[in-house]
Amino acid sequence: MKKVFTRPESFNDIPMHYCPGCTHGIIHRLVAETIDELNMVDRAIGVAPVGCSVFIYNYIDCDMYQASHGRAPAVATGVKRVVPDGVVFTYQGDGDMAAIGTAEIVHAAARGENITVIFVNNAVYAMTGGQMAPTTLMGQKTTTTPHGRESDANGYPVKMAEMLSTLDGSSYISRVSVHDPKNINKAKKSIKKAFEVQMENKGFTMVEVLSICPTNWGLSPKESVKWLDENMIPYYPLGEYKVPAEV
Amino acid sequence: MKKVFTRPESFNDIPMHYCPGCTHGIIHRLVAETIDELNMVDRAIGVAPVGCSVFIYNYIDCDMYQASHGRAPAVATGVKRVVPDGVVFTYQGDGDMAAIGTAEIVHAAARGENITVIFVNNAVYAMTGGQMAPTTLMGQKTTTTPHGRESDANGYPVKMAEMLSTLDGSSYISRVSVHDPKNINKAKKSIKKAFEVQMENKGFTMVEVLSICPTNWGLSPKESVKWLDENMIPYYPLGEYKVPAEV
Amino acid sequence: MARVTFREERCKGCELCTLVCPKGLITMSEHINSMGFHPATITDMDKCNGCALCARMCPDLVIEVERDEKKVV
Amino acid sequence: MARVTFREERCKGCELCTLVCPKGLITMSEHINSMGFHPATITDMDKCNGCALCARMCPDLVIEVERDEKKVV
Amino acid sequence: MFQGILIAGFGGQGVLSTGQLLAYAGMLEDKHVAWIPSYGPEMRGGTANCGVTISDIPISSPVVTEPTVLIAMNRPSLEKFEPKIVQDGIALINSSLVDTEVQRDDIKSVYINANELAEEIGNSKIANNIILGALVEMTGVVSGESVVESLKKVLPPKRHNLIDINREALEKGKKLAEEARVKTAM
Amino acid sequence: MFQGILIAGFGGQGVLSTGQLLAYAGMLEDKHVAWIPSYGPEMRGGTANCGVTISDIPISSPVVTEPTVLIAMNRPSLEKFEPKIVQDGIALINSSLVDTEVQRDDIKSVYINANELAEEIGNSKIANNIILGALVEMTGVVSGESVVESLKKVLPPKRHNLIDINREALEKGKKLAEEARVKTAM
Amino acid sequence: MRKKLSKVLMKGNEAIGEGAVRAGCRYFFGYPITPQSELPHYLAKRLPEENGVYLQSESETSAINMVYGAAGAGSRVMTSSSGPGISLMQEGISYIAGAELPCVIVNMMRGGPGLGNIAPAQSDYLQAVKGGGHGDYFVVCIAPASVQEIIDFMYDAFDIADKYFTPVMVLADGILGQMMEPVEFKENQEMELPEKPWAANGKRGRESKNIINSLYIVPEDLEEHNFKLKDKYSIIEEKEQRWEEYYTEDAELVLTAFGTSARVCKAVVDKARQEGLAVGLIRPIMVWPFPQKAFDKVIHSAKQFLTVEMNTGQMVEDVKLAVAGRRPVYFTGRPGGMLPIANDIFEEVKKLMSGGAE
Amino acid sequence: MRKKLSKVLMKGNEAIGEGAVRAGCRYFFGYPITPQSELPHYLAKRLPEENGVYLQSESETSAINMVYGAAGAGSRVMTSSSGPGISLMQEGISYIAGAELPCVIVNMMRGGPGLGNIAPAQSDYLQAVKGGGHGDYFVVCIAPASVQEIIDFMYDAFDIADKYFTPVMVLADGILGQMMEPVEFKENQEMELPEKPWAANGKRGRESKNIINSLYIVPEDLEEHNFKLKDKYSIIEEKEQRWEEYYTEDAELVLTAFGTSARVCKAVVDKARQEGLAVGLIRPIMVWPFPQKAFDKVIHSAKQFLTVEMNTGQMVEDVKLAVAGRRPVYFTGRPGGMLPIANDIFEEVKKLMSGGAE
Ligand SMILES: Cc1ncc(C[n+]2csc(CCOP(=O)(O)OP(=O)(O)O)c2C)c(N)n1
Ligand SMILES: Cc1ncc(C[n+]2csc(CCOP(=O)(O)OP(=O)(O)O)c2C)c(N)n1
Ligand code: SF4
Ligand code: SF4
Ligand code: SF4
Ligand code: SF4
Repeated sequence: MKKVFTRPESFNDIPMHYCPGCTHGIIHRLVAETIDELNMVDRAIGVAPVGCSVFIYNYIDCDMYQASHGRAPAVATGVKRVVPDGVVFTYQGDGDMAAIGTAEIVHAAARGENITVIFVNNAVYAMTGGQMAPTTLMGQKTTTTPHGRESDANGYPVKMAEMLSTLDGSSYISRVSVHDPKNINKAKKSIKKAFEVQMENKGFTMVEVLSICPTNWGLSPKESVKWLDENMIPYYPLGEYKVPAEV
Repeated sequence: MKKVFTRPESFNDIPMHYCPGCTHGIIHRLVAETIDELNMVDRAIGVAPVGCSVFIYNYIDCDMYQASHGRAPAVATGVKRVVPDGVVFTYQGDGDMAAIGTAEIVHAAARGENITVIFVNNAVYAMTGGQMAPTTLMGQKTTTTPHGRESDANGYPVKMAEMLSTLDGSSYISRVSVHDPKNINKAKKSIKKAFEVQMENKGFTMVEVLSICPTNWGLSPKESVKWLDENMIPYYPLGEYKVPAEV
Repeated sequence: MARVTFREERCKGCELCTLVCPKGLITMSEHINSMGFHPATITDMDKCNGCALCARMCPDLVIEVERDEKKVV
Repeated sequence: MARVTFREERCKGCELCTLVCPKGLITMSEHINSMGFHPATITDMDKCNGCALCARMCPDLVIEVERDEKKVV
Repeated sequence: MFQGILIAGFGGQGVLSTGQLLAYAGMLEDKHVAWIPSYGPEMRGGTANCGVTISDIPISSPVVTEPTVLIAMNRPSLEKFEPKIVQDGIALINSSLVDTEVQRDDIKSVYINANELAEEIGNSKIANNIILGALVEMTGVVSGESVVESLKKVLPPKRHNLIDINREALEKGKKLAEEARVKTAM
Repeated sequence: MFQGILIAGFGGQGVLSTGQLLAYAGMLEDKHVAWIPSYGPEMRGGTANCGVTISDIPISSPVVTEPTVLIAMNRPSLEKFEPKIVQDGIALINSSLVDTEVQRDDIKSVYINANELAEEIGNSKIANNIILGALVEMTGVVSGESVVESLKKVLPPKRHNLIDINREALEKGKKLAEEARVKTAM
Repeated sequence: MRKKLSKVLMKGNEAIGEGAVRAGCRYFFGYPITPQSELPHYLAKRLPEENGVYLQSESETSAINMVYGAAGAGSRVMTSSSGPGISLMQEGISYIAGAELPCVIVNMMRGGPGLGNIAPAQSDYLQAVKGGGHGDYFVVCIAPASVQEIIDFMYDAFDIADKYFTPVMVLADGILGQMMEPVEFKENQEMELPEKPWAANGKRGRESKNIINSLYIVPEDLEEHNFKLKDKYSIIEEKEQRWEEYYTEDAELVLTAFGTSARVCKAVVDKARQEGLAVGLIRPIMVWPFPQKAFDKVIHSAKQFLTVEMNTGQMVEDVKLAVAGRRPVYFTGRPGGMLPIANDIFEEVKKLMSGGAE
Repeated sequence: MRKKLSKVLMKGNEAIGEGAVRAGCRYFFGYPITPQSELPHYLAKRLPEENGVYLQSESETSAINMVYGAAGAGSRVMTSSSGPGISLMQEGISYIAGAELPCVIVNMMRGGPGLGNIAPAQSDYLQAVKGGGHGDYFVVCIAPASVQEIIDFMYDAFDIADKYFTPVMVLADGILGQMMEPVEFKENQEMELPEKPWAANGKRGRESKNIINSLYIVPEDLEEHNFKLKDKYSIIEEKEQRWEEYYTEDAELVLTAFGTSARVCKAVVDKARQEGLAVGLIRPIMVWPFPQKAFDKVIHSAKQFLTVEMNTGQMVEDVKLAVAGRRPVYFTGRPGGMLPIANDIFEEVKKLMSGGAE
């Protein structure tokens, strides 16, 4: 018999610290699969955020940095400028990238920095206990929006893929989800494409991945994938927002 | 005879520190005229940036703050939350707002903060000696792009009006210029509209004003207005980018 | 012919795999593993077609799937 | 009838007003003011129609414009 | 009277709230109390523990580095904290999840298969309170009534229906402790 | 030999580059030199000044707080720095822009209407160098040739056509100083 | 306001929130970080009940600048963070100090440097008391050691901030934020908050406008401002030293510790006294201004000093400055989120008292 | 490389740039600020000539994190700023110290706090040497006093950074950046830069991956890391103290000053010696580690110390710690962008020497 599914080679065989059902694990795996398929584990250099996924540096078997909160794109820029033939990626949550790291991501994109950003949007600050994120949906209850997010107090959710697409330096921008196998496949393709665009030096690439956080959503993992499907996707439409000319 | 043009009442009668021909002076005056016309000098609260226009706090005769570099929207937010019936505005340069202050402006807009931002885009960091700004045009020579801005090294100019318009919290966004009397009139109208929208609590408002910097452009003021017309306007199209429903 | 293997000690009992198996073959065990979770398991291996949807859905790489060569599409 | 007055000591000699006067009435003085600039001045006040474009263009509020009431549009 | 109690296990096992319950009971009895938690970065499944100090006199240091009582809800907790228990201290072990034994013989050890017992009683979430019942019985640090009283304060009104089953759990623990005949005189 | 020279005026008057020229000339003569600028936040039109120290021995402090020579290119500069000049020091005043007089009588003062003279020579930008010529003549801190030599180094080649007119300016200043017969012996 | 409870079991982080609300604070701007998250959670619920504003900013940098705005507008306002976030606030704190605005900043310290970890520590002492930001300024710095003290000191924090126009930092180790202890609240008096005629909240008929500013472009002016600040700091140093003495009257060995370390040291003193050793404790309650007076007071009997911290040695410098070479000063500490253990310190104490140090 | 010039008149800011390039620095990330702008201007031209990278970041926060990335990738890298910008870098500096990465950070100091002004000052001493960021760490801190020293010290700065895996700060007052002095360059040897097998620049066949990190989630691990850092700092304190002595052998009054203040103090010493007064100067070249040894050396003759700074009194604390109560330590300073005036200090000196202090 032939293995039709097994752990990617560049994905270390250690238990992950995530909560049961947390889809960070799936997204990690997709990155590792891409590294395998593009045969670039020797050139890949990853930058971990501060957030639940901070320990990604332990899980993926390439050189890694742990960046300060929100600054992964700046760290990646420093790395890429020194190692122009490296394949440099960041992996960031929505607190990390869409809040404290707004300036860094906007300007990495504006510079057309040749890096790939995997942006995990789970609509909360998970690691610190489920506070409102910039991506939290209207009406969503979090530990800092006990009565649900209201526009008067907290404004409106930020659509990063849409916003970064307005910048001339961004090259490939998409939004995908990993709440079911079909979408996982699409997510994989998009992540791979982003890396390929980077390897052709076509500029800044980002894949926004909708992800669940059962723990802070106060739902079971099964309920969570449903919630994502029914609530997040309508506000955060999936698809490719920007594609370079000939890819 | 009747005075058809004189100093606005809310504009202090002291000499300004700007270079000959610098259009910061014109933009200041338009804000002061608006304050007069809307009869709000008692409610107006301004926030000065760090940049050539830092001393605006001396020139306009309402309560003022001097904010740290780039953080005027955060300061304005603090003020507005405490003084909800105040008419709060920031006045910021392109280094201040489009570089170091990117996160603050994006999130003030995303929150739909009821403030008015006067964003002076002169395509350089003027006060510190003419370095490249995020808004510097491709090919433009500055003290830090001695051979002209190149996309490989420095990426692409940021279009703030366009970018902030993608956010659900922004309400009125326009781009105007002050390089000739016709445009000055339009700029005035737009600034007034922005304040009016704020006073109706309709959310975040911003007017981007194209402005000249003869000193750091290395041109005479006369050459500068021409350069703005011929080079900046094509890249930064003038107009209203976002208008709330019934204004 | 296909085979799914569960690395029981890694399973966190999230049940996502049960959601996606087109044949509804996966259930949660009665017993708990060393982490205190009820691990997933397959009820009727014969019915499994090796589609690997379960494995692709599992966030913790608990599941490996093998399949007869000829069946590969 | 209109009158423009220049507050000479405030003029920085940028010449922007000369650019916008539809009648080309404004020129720069020979002499320098206390800041070391050649201040702007009006050559032929009679021709001035009080449009105030110069004043609106001046970044330093050097210029005040008055006009006969009846001419007000 | 002074007890420094350490309750340790996985995150999600409820060790923190069990400790709070105990501290609350101490406060109701007008004792001096302090509760200090410690946990890893994981939201679920990591290690978590808390120290509860209950004393008749003001508490100098609220930090429980040398517990008089350890409740070990899983194996790593027992391994990590067994050496720190004071002489003649007590180890209460959730044998449902701990398959090893205490090494020291200068402490008293009681094994309770709390998870199975809890499911027997009818709610897997009350495992901790079975062990808490044993602790109360063995140490007398607070009375069983105070614990029940605290439950009323700690649980939101709509969950007061759970009080009875919790009381049952505490009783069960108490009985087990009696049976184990290891009541400390204090 | 030690001179601490302060050159002060509006920004944009070229006081900083005049100071640099002087420092450069000192360096060419293998003297110890230091140049320190000071200016306000304005890019144009604010106040600006620089201190130039030229000495035969290593310079302890390069900061010119008590100048031996002051060049005042505008009125505020004279008002601000006149009191700081050392006894028997020199004040060189650009009388084109300064309409007041020096108050102290323990210093030597020379007035030069540099702007007008410069326009006479044919380039308003060389006003500073007229005054510099006077300074060189009065102090001998460097030779006139060194200043011209420095010009060649400081100006980019394509502007070497300006050297002659600058030389003329320096000569003019020298002559004025001679006429004023206030040459200091040094 | 909530009804008065005789005694409540409360987390330190929540006590900060409740204490602040009772001290008249109605505005909180902050960004989440462990180990202080219960504070924003608490205030997100609590402040709207009092018509106050809880606003989660996009970063700590932004939070401190919102505080600048809200403080300038005349409100009682607070922010809170831990190590990395406090570092990001340094520019803003410097501006607040420069503009002389009152506000309260909480640092619930964790392990550092860098991301470090989320365990309790006292690793930011030097940053807090020596001016982590640029320029000549100090921040008044209160270090509570129990949940009850947190409640009590929040009043003082806001009062001192208003009195001296200065940012006040509440410097606590993560344990204090996380721990629960019973607290009692004072009867809820109507607060009389000070008038703030300097606030920039709209002229509204005022003769002249108010400007909130830290820019003094003319060096002479900034020098004057710096000297004025320095005079203010001297007054604070004179008037606001605060400390607790614990068995110091006859102490030959004086322990010095703040916050949770001081709690542990109290246990050590208890133990030492039981064994007849003349050991005492100076617990700085204010760590800036540092309680110089406490040291001058004990120097007659004290033969040596031992500073105990949850770091690799920071406050010990201030102890040395206070002792000024008159007696030897020793240090022991546990950094990285580890806690000093009473028994270990006691061993150290015994060694020192038997003349066995270093 | 450029052709060797015997002597060049150079601005301090440009000298930093040229010195860095000659020391093998090929990467600069920074954000404009007065009074250091000539440095980025210079490097924007100069680095591309050497196939290096000059990148203007969107902020100082971003700049220091780019430095983190570039340093982690094994390059010699530098950033530069002044007061407010350095404050914004504190979190990043703490991360760099925690991850033990080598880099050079320039602080061209100006007046503070807040926006302060752009005039030269020494207002960030405490921030620089006491750890302005969070957590237990120190930054090696060099304080040049002339343009020639800048050139010479840039080599040392990068070498020390690489040797000890630590950020090194060049701490200068704005005057040093703005002033021009003639400088000589050493013959341009081929630099032998150290190997960096730990760099995270792609595995490329390496057995195991490299991780750049400052997170130690287990307190025991972070404690070990903290102690390891502390040991490193002790070694640096032992080995890298550096100072200049100026007429100290028999000095009864010892001035202490760094940077431009020290230049002014030299003039004071000259004057005093001319008048037969036994005055000397200790000029710390490294301000961290502080030159304790220099003070132990002069203590036999020194009767008193006078610290002179361009601030309201910062380094004076370190002088007091070094003198440890053995002699009185006095302070005089001009903050806000004002310069200490040789004559004023000399008056102070005369007063002190005639026993008239305070
Ligand atoms: C400067 C700084 N501020 C705040 C924190 C605390 N913090 C850690 S993770 C996090 C947010 C994580 O949320 P997100 O980026 O959405 O990732 P997630 O945990 O949801 O995957 C925060 C605020 C920090 N470590 N550093
Ligand atoms: C934190 C910080 N970084 C940098 C500076 C220096 N600085 C002052 S003004 C300025 C840029 C000004 O440019 P811009 O905002 O475009 O305004 P302009 O001067 O062109 O009107 C900078 C970088 C500062 N004061 N504070
Ligand atoms: S808290 Fe949420 S995001 Fe974090 S590991 Fe758990 S489920 Fe995943
Ligand atoms: S430098 Fe430019 S922006 Fe600044 S005052 Fe001068 S012309 Fe205006
Ligand atoms: S491989 Fe496919 S059929 Fe088999 S268990 Fe998994 S999901 Fe079900
Ligand atoms: S998806 Fe994975 S972790 Fe979740 S229950 Fe299935 S096998 Fe277990």
